[in-house]
Amino acid sequence: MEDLIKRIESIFKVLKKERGKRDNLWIIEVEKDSLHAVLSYLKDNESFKHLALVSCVDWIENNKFQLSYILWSYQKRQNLIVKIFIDRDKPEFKTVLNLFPQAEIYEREIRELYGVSFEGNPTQNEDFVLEDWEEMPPMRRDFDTLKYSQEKYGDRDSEVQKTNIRKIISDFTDEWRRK
Amino acid sequence: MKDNKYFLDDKPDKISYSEVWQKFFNWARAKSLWVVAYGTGCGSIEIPPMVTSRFDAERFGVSTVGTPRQADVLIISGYLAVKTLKRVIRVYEQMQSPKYVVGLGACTVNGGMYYDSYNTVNLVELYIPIDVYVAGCMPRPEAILAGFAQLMKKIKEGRADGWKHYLDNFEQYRKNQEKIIKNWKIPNYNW
Amino acid sequence: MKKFSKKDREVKLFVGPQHPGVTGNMSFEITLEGDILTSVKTHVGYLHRAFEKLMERRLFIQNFPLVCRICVPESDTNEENYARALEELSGIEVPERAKWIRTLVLELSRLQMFMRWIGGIAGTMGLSTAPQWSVGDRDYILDLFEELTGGRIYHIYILPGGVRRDLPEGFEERVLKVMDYLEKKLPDYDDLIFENAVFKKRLKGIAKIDPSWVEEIGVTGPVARACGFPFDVRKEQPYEVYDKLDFEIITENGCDLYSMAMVRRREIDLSINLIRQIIEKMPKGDVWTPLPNVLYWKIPAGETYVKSEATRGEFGYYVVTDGSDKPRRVHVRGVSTPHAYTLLERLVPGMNISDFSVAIVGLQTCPPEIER
Amino acid sequence: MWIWYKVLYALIVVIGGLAYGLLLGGISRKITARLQGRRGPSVFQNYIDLIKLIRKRTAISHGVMFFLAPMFRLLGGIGVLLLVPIIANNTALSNFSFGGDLIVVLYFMVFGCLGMALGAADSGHPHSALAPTRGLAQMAGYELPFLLSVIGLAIAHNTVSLSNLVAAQQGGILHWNLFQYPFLSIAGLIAMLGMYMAYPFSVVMAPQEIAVGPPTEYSSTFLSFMFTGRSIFGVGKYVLFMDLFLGGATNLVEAFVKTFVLFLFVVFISNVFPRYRTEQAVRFFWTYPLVIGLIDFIRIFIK
Amino acid sequence: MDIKGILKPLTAWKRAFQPPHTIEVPNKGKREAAERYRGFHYNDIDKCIGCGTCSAICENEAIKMVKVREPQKGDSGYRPRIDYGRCCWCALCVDVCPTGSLEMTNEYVWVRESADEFIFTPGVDIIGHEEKRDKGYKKDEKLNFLHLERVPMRELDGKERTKTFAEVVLGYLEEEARREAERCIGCGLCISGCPARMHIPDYIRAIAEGDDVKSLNIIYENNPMPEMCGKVCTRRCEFECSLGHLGDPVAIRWLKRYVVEQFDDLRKYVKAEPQPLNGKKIGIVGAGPAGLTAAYYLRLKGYETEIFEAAPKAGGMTFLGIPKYRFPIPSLDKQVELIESVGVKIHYNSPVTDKKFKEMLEEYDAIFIATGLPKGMSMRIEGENHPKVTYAIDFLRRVNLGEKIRLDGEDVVIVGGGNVAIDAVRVAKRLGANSFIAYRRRVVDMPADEEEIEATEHEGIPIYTQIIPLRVEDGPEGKVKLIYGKAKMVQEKPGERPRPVLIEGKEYEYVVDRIIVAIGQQPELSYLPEDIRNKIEMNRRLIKVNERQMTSIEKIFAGGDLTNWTADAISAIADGMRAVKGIEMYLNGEISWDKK
Repeated sequence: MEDLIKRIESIFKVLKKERGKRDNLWIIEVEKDSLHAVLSYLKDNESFKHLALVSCVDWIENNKFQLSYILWSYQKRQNLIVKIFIDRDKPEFKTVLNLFPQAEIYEREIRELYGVSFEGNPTQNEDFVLEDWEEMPPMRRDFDTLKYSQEKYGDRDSEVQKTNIRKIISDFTDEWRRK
Repeated sequence: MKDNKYFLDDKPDKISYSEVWQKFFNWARAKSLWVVAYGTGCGSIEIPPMVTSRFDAERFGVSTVGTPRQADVLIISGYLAVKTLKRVIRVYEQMQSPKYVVGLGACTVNGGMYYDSYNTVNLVELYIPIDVYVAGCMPRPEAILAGFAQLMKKIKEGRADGWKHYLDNFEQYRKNQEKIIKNWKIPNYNW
Repeated sequence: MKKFSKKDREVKLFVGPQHPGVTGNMSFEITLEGDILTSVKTHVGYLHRAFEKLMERRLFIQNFPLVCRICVPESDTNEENYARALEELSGIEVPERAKWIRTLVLELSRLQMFMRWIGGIAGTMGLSTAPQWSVGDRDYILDLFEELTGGRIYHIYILPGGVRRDLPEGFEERVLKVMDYLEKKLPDYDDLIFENAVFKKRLKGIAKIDPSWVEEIGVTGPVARACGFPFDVRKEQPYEVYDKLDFEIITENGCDLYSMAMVRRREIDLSINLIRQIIEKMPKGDVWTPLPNVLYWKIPAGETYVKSEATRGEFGYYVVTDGSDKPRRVHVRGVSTPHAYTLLERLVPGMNISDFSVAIVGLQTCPPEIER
Repeated sequence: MWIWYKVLYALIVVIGGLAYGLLLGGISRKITARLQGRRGPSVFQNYIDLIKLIRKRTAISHGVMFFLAPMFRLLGGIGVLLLVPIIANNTALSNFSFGGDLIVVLYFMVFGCLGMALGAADSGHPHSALAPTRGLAQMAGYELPFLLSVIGLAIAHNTVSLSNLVAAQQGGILHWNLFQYPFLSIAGLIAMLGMYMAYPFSVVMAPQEIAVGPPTEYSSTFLSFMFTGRSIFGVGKYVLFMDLFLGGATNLVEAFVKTFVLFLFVVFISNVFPRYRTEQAVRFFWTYPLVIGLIDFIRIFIK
Repeated sequence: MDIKGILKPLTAWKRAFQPPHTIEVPNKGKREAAERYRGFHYNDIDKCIGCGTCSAICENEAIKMVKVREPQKGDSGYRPRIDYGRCCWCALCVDVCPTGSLEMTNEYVWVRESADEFIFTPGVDIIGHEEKRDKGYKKDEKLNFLHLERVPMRELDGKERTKTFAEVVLGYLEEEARREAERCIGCGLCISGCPARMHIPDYIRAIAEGDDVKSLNIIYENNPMPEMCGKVCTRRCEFECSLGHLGDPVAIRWLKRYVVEQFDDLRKYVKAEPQPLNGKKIGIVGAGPAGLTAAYYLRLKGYETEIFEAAPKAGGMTFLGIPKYRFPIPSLDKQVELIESVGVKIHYNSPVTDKKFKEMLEEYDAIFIATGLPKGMSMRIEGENHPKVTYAIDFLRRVNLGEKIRLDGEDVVIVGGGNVAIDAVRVAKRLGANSFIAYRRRVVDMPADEEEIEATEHEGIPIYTQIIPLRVEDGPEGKVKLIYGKAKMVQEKPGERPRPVLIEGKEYEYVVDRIIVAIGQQPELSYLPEDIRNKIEMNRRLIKVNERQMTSIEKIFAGGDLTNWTADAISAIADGMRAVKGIEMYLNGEISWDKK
């Protein structure tokens, strides 16, 4: 597997490589623009034919979205996660539909839940799981689902708040601690 | 076709007949509950065991039918996603009175474990009237059967009037429903 | 005279979400020409509970009641996957016996899922006796689960560091008793279903998959194995103690629904066999490595992708942690996502409407895991 | 004056037929339950279902045909039941059988189904609209072997009167058409399975494929009419087949036993087979029963 | 044609002759769920301490705590109220319950017609499954989320330590401390035990997360003498620790000690920024824990504080009374340095006289007296004035002030069973004596810390119990005789502490070189001017104060052992904290003696 990483490194610029916590998992980070070439190379030359998942992670602190492409090679029995970072303010990327047909649905999901649009994916704007959604894409870290839920759907038992036993304990006798 | 705002053209009126007949029919209704086969949530996982050989709900006249038109009972099996809620309301309104709703599991009562989810409603009773609640997550088939027993008792005593309540407070219910469901036009991929 | 175009002859039909032929709460928008389907569009979202969002709000341990609900009928795979991901990221070791118990639970879970599937596939063709039998017999496995874990459907039994409780006394014998019972009943199922002339006639040659699609669109599980591809995560990348068990990957070569059915039928035998092996070989010992204080448990930053073989294929968890006490991102690879979308779209043109619900049950699409 | 007695008897027959039909339905559910390893509902469950359905309110309207269809169905059922002699030559129970009753019965049988089809098509539900096309296709399937066997028997016995057919079969069990013309009977009985929409030929009411078929949109009172019609129709058909193949009946007990046997036959087959696809069902009818029936048919011609 | 395929299914009818396997519920009885079934909750509300851990681990916020009874020490009085509209029956709450009071029965039927009936407080609302709790999901002893075993503390060997005054307890290493701190579940019940209401869970959490500086600063929020507390505190918090119900309580004291020990110079790390002086002056008598606390926090709030101390060092009884093997001098100095560094003035060796006190009344805006209990209590028996009889407090003071005392080979009896008695006996042992304890009650009744009692065992110090001293007589060879009688324990009312009653008639004697009396102490108030001394309201031998530490005399606040029956350092610190608040309010005019 290390050979493979070396081979990739010799062709493409690998920004970061990391061995996973188990033997057959490697994580590499590549440049956004070379992703298609890397995936294409991996698929055609290195037998990474099975795209298990396309995932998105919101790193709101760095103002980035991470896109992860999880590949599996049946021959090598190896998992490889190829990840890139894209700008959170301009969430756009190009589709990998031409390489992996099943990416269509994963990309549609990311489009809906994170608002990352994939140029070249014809069905990305269709509803996936939501209907008539008007707020910001819900899986973004800055979307407060609890607040949204309570405002919209109500709560039967809102008058009893979750009690902080700590506070009760420190309050219950000693007046002097209270302001 | 005129653009119906609601799924129903107008609200159906109520039935009234004499008390003895009422009792007789209530008895028949209690003994013959047809459940619409609509698994709205994960509670539907315990419906198959309930209607199959191990627990055999048919002993009590509880059987499943494939269409809401013929059904008497709608089981809200757990959480309702917003998208499902719309269909559930439609299914409920397609059902013919008298009709009953059984709420399974914690999610129907107060949101259950999805209380903070942006896509599931918390208090189902705001949108459709529920006659009997069964606690559990998910309730065992025995508990669901106990729920049905309670529903039967309620029907026999003539107290199962959630559907009347729905008709009486139709505007209120509709207001609640509209608060959540933005687009009341039937989407083109639904019948 | 006006000539009818193809478009005029097409009927749009909506199957589901409230439809007796659809497994779970999902819907299909199908286009019909006469009795023949020309295209399909899958719609999910009726069960979307925003699990991944909720998991980002909860502690690692608090996620376990959630993950087991991701694929409702097969909760243990989820628990095991997530637990294994956390173990990998935090470096917790699992005692040997716990691994064996986990494998036992996983196999029991697969077994009950297959039993349920028998009911599904026969039920969609109107053979109502089969679901009555198989779901009833499946209940004995659920009884075992209840005894072992305290819950029938949602077990919350596999936690990082092992399993929650040791086997109760005499549990092994009771498992074997249920296995004996099932083995006694399985010939009846063969007679009734798998050797039934009508059953064969309905399934043979239906939903014919081109074997080249398997690698192309990432088909896994019994669907891939029905096309002769020996893809089984249990062998490919053995987890828990599958490397210590003796078994062969089951394949068939028909590429159609009947082959898929037969793969699953043989998987039942395999599962029973594996369960017997596990009980025979299970060592004694601890079942639990104490976790750090679960209320404040933090896992160092990292990411991993773990997978296991669910009844439907490769079930994967992509977990990203950032060093806090909550996961940064958990993305579940629902097995049936490519099956219900890409594969189904390719299979449907030319299919008879009667076969449609058989096909979706045959592919074993599971909406909750697609939308989560 | 006799006509009023006739009407009275007819009423008794219809009500009795309904009661018997519902009971058979209940027994069927019980037997099925037993096969499936469970207790099953009470045998009187169908009565309760019917009572409930009558007093359910309906708030749907899909036009006149939609309302008329259950009536057609009911009428078809009553027509069949009233035309076939339950006990031939019995004043009360020979019903309205007359010289050419076989032809009229065939007509009524189609009439009920057609009414159903019209109603279903009118209900505006795409699934129930699909059902009649399947139903008609299947009817075309089973009518062929059925007609073959009926015509064969008519030619063989040289009559189109059911009473005469029954009379021709008297004189011992071997005189029954079942044993006289076994191949024709097999064709007829297989066609009967199709007629009862029993599995594996239940392509019309295929819950997993097209919702529940024609009655998808029907509910409450209309459904109860359909329900009633189906029960009466069912009993009528059993009686018809009893008259055709099992030598009719000379008393009520015999009639019960024979129809019950036929009923058991349907239950016996339908519970252990899944459903054919429509074209498979049609193909089946047009091959095996037809070929089998033709053997006897040719034999009759040669004779 | 597939004849076999057509005939085979028909053989399925053989199943029709097997009896149905339907379970006839609910019409024919009820099916019991499995032994481990996770059914409805049961809570033993007497066992429950209302720690709220179940509420904390519940991912659905299904468990909220509601008030069921009045709070008391170690029990918040709140009990879990479970919302079955939220619960998912995962039983994490059962596995995390520190007392084991929360269980699940195997009952599973709960059908209601109204959605509002799904909220209940187990143990308070009776729903009918309470009796049947023998089955169901119970806490497993081994497999739960709690870490019940304490990380053992390293100590000097028992024989080794009797020879020196080196510290006996060695303190946690970093890894041990993290591991120990990790055990805390953060419920906060310990706070109810701590008189000073320290933010215990917060600083323990900070330790577990490896942030010692944060932890130190949290500690300094309401305790200016943490190292002293970390070493000699009576650690009443640990008795309330919720983990103590099933296992060992978290070693809160050792953890505090660990944190402070990490820093050689506290001044660099503690963020103590005194506010600019506001012109008000506070005089404090006695530099014990109470005085130091009051001075420190008042100074931080901008008051000018001055302390008058008779001894050459600050620390009061912690300096004079506590043996150095428990609390070494450098530790004390470190803390006093910090207190002085914020601007507290301490006048050493300057005992206050009545004249001086009068001047102080003029000079200062408020006076806080915390002079403690410097005098030993007498046994009130014949011959007590014998020269060989000393009071433990005097004995310890002399040792601590550096007087060279050797008791090699002497037999010494210590009368009493408190911490002071044990300190004295251990000090005597270290000075070479064969010391032992004679106590009126049984060992279990001893007011001293269990740990201290254990330490005496390690050090080979015998404890003789049920001994009632009768009189002291001259013994042979310059020795002294303690005549005593045996006692029997009488419990008058159930639940009451048994009382020792003398068994009349028989008398025994100890012939020893020295008798040390450690049965209590009393205050020394001679420095107060006579009019004040007469006027001041007393509570038996102590000064009576209200909840703001106000005495009956205007401007005079009091605290520490002088007002406090518990007589330990942490209570004194708490008094100091209270006095700070009281003085501040008094000077701001929020309270006054008129309204008192």
